[in-house]
Amino acid sequence: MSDGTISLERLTAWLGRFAELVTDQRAYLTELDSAIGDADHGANMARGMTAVMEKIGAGTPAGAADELFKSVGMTLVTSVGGASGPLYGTFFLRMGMTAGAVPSFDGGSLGTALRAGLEGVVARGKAEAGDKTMFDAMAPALDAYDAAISGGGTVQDAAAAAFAAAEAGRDATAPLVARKGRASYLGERSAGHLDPGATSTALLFQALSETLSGTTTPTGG
Amino acid sequence: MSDGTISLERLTAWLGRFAELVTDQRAYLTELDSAIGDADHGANMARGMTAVMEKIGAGTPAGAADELFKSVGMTLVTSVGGASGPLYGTFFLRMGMTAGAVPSFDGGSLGTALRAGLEGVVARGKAEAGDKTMFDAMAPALDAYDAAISGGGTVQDAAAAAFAAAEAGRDATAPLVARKGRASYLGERSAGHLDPGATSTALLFQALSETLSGTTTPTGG
Amino acid sequence: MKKLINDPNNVLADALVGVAAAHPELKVDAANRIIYRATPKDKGKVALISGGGAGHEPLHGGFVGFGMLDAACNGEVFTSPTPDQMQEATKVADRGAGVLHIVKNYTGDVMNFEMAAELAASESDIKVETVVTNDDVAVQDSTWTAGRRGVGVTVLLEKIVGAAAEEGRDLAAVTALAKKVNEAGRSMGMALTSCTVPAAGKPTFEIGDDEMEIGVGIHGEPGRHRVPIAPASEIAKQLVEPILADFDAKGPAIVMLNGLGGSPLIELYLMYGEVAKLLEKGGVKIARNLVGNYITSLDMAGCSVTVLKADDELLKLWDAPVNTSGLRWGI
Amino acid sequence: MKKLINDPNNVLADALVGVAAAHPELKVDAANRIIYRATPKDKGKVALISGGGAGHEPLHGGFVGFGMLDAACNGEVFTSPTPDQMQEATKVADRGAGVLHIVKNYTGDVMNFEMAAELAASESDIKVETVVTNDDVAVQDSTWTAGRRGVGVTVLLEKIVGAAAEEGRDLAAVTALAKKVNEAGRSMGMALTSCTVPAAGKPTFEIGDDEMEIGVGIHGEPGRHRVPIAPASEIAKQLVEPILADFDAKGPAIVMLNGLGGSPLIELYLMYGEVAKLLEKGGVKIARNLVGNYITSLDMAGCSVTVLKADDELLKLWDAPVNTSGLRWGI
Ligand SMILES: Nc1ncnc2c1ncn2[C@@H]1O[C@H](COP(=O)(O)OP(=O)(O)O)[C@@H](O)[C@H]1O
Ligand SMILES: Nc1ncnc2c1ncn2[C@@H]1O[C@H](COP(=O)(O)OP(=O)(O)O)[C@@H](O)[C@H]1O
Ligand SMILES: [Mg+2]
Ligand SMILES: [Mg+2]
Ligand SMILES: [Mg+2]
Ligand SMILES: [Mg+2]
Repeated sequence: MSDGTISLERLTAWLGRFAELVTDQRAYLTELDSAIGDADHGANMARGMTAVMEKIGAGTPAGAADELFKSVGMTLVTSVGGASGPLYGTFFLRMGMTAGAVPSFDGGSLGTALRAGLEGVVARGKAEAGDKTMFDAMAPALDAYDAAISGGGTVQDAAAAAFAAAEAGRDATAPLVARKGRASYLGERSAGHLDPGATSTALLFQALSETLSGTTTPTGG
Repeated sequence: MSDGTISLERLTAWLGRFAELVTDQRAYLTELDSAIGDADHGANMARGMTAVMEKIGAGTPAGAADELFKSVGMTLVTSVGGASGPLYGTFFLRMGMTAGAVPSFDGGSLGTALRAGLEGVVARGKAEAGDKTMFDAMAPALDAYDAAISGGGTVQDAAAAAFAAAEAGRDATAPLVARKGRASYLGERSAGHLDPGATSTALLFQALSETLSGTTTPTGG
Repeated sequence: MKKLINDPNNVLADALVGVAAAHPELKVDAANRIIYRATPKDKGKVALISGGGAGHEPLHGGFVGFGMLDAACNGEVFTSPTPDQMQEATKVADRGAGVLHIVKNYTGDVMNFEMAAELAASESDIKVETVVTNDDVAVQDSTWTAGRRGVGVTVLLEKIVGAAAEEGRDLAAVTALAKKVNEAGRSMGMALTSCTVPAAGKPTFEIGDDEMEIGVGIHGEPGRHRVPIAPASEIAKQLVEPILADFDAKGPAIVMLNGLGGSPLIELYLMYGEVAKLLEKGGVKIARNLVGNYITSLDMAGCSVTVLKADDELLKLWDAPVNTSGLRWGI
Repeated sequence: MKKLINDPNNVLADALVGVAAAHPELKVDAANRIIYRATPKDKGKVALISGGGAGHEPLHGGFVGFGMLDAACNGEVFTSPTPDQMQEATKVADRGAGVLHIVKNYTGDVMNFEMAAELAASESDIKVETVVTNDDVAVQDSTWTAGRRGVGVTVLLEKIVGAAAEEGRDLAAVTALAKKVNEAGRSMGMALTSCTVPAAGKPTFEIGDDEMEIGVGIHGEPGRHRVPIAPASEIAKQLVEPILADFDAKGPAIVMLNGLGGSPLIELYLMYGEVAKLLEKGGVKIARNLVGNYITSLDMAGCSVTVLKADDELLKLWDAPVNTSGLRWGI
């Protein structure tokens, strides 16, 4: 079985790739938010992740995972605002709180941290499955991740599965009538549109999968 | 030669026809005023002449020309506003003041009254030839009218000549750079557009010609 | 997109430069995007802060001053400000008697203000209370939504509760009054056009020349339904009826006919005439009124109606002196 | 055309119904389309009246009240009122010390006010003086034009001269002051969009998404030239430079950044920041300022800048109490 160590550099690369993706798709995310929200999700995510990369790029790199993710979370909380700021912010803050002062993750500890992040999102936003929020991409992604790991899969398999599940969850938000966030004001009119936050969450797992699949995982006896 | 008596009824018919014409061409007059003014000349003229026809239609008809035209002028002054209100209002007021308490006009006295009206417009607005105003249709119209009368023409001939000259004068305003009224604010940009007031003045003489040509003029030895 | 701006992503920061230049009576903390009184209120009085995304001007910065807010936090256009800004504003505003956070009911605003209150509790000993406004009858208040939006009543609440704070009432009393005002108010809005978020660069929604949106909020989101454009008298019906259907509005009230930013004052007065007629018919006795742009949605053409049932206490507080750039009288 | 109106030909009358409903402190004479103070000023004081076409709100009706106008005459949209209205307003306003007519320099306004003054002279013994404002530097003041348009300075003049009248200065002194104010003021405006005259039903001029008009007035007339749309900092240059080139503006001044009706307040503050920077660079010491919609052009998006050189006398009169729906302080 692979040891699948995920170094801080690799985790930083994940964040960097997520920053790239939300910046590239900024207009698309705002487009989605125009249909059922207030046309700022793209700007919010791009502003937030740009601030994050500036923050963790500056000064001495974080010595441990808890430090890294707490500063990511705090930066999002203080630079984004809106609904996505506290939610993504809390996601990374909780990841950091759970991670402990470790120099790296393995498949299991990454899963534990991600799960804590999801719980933070739920604690903050009270979203349930089918409310048409980022939860609907995030929860299935983590279930798929855990299943892959406990099935003996590599972190690459797990991340790929999470990404696939996140995209499926994102697509499944289209027919839903929103029950949380701005989109809920539209009632029936919110159906027929992808949820912007679920879409940015799919990008988060796309970034994870792409970054980890770049890892070479030595196999040993 | 024809006696060419122009009764009060006929004069009232002239005003009625003018009211019809400005109402029919209201949108066109406003269109012209949009290009070099403030998009209200059609509304102003239609409002004013509608008020005029209500006024002279109501109560006992005027017993003499002075009474008729003074009330037309006053009604325009008090119902139109803008530049065209005082100008057309003064035009008819002066016609009334000059007319005297006569029961009808002939070609000569009508010409005298119209000339007094033009002088009123000049006294009020200080327009000169080529300023790109209603003056540029009115002045040539009256010159043509007087020439026809002094050449022994009928009032019908004179009115037809006035109408033709008014239209020529109106068309000649197109290339002019305005020196009076709102259009003057545009400087060179005012060139290439017909003047709205010159256009409504051409309608005034169209109405006169059409109404008078309706008269049967008995010829006698 | 046609706007009087520089970089579309820098609109708030650039606008705050103008606010600072225009209002010596206000202080602008550019780093924290906070507007606060140059001369704070007396020690021992409760402070009021509010905040929200930009694009609703004069709300909230235009209501900072004697008799209304002590500080306002500004987020990016239509984006709630962040907890650190709110915490900073709380510290700046506090005069030792605690701070009321006035929050419009939007998920983002509520979550960020929650985090700010948590920060205040953990990092300082400033007493913080919160009132969440939710007066928009266009939204069904059910577990199926994020609840009603906070709109017009927020303006009236900031004025009335601000007056109570100047009187020296304590935090509990000020908070209770704020909740009472919120419960006594209802609003309904409509739009003739979309607005254009600068960073988005185009109208948030497409709408035909012969259509209008009924039941819009203040963030350019589409309303509850789209209908053919109608005369002002009919539009007034579509705004007033849902309000009167939602609560018993009979009796004295403060009524606001609010413009959403792109509708000229002559139209707002015309609408007020129609709305006042219908409200009086419905038994509302209009004791005070406001007509103008008070809580806007960038350049959106349209308007909203707010009806606040007002007893003598509220009217007395309404009439009390206020000195802000957005509302000023008695001073 | 998307407007909050009923019959497009009845906008003024319908709007006056709303004004009457909203402002118990004002009287509205619907027949004569006059707005005047419910409580007239003291006998023996000079009265100020103004008037003009509708579509410039709050000008002029919004400036009727203590410290500013005594009465305002309303014409149809963009159409000067008529002499009989002005004569009626003159009678209503006169308190025995004479009446100053404040007239914006447009051919129609000037001619109608002239006829009104003639009426007053012939039909009454009310002393009438007239000041004609002409502050728009976009128009060359030459025998080749009807002269400069009266725009922003009209607002500042009504405030300052209104204060002098409340002080009890006589008609000659009030008139002289009015002329002094007009001569000390300059304005320049620009438009991002046309406006739509209700009775016309469509925009007065067509303009591309990437174009703007520089040197517009307040009647939707095209400006002096059309240029590519530019950032606020560049627009500010195009407004400020012609003003500074037209007169020596160095020294203390009152500056107004005025919205034309369709531009939201956040953009006006942003523009004010840019304009203030350039003016200060040009030696103007901004002693007082106004930012907002004060003299508008229906729903036109755009703004204008007015610079009024102000000595201590003008500043003192500017700061004097004023109590109107459009401007209120010190009261
Ligand atoms: N209560 C909630 N729980 C989880 N996610 C939420 C909640 N409310 C909103 N969201 C997510 O936030 C997204 C909107 O984010 P954004 O547009 O940046 O903030 P705002 O709605 O304040 O403008 C939505 O698409 C949704 O996925
Ligand atoms: N000084 C003047 N002398 C004669 N005619 C004038 C003068 N100024 C303007 N006009 C006429 O008035 C017309 C505009 O009338 P109208 O649009 O009704 O009034 P306003 O210009 O006040 O909107 C112009 O087309 C022009 O013919
Ligand atoms: Mg959003
Ligand atoms: Mg005109
Ligand atoms: Mg938002
Ligand atoms: Mg006009």
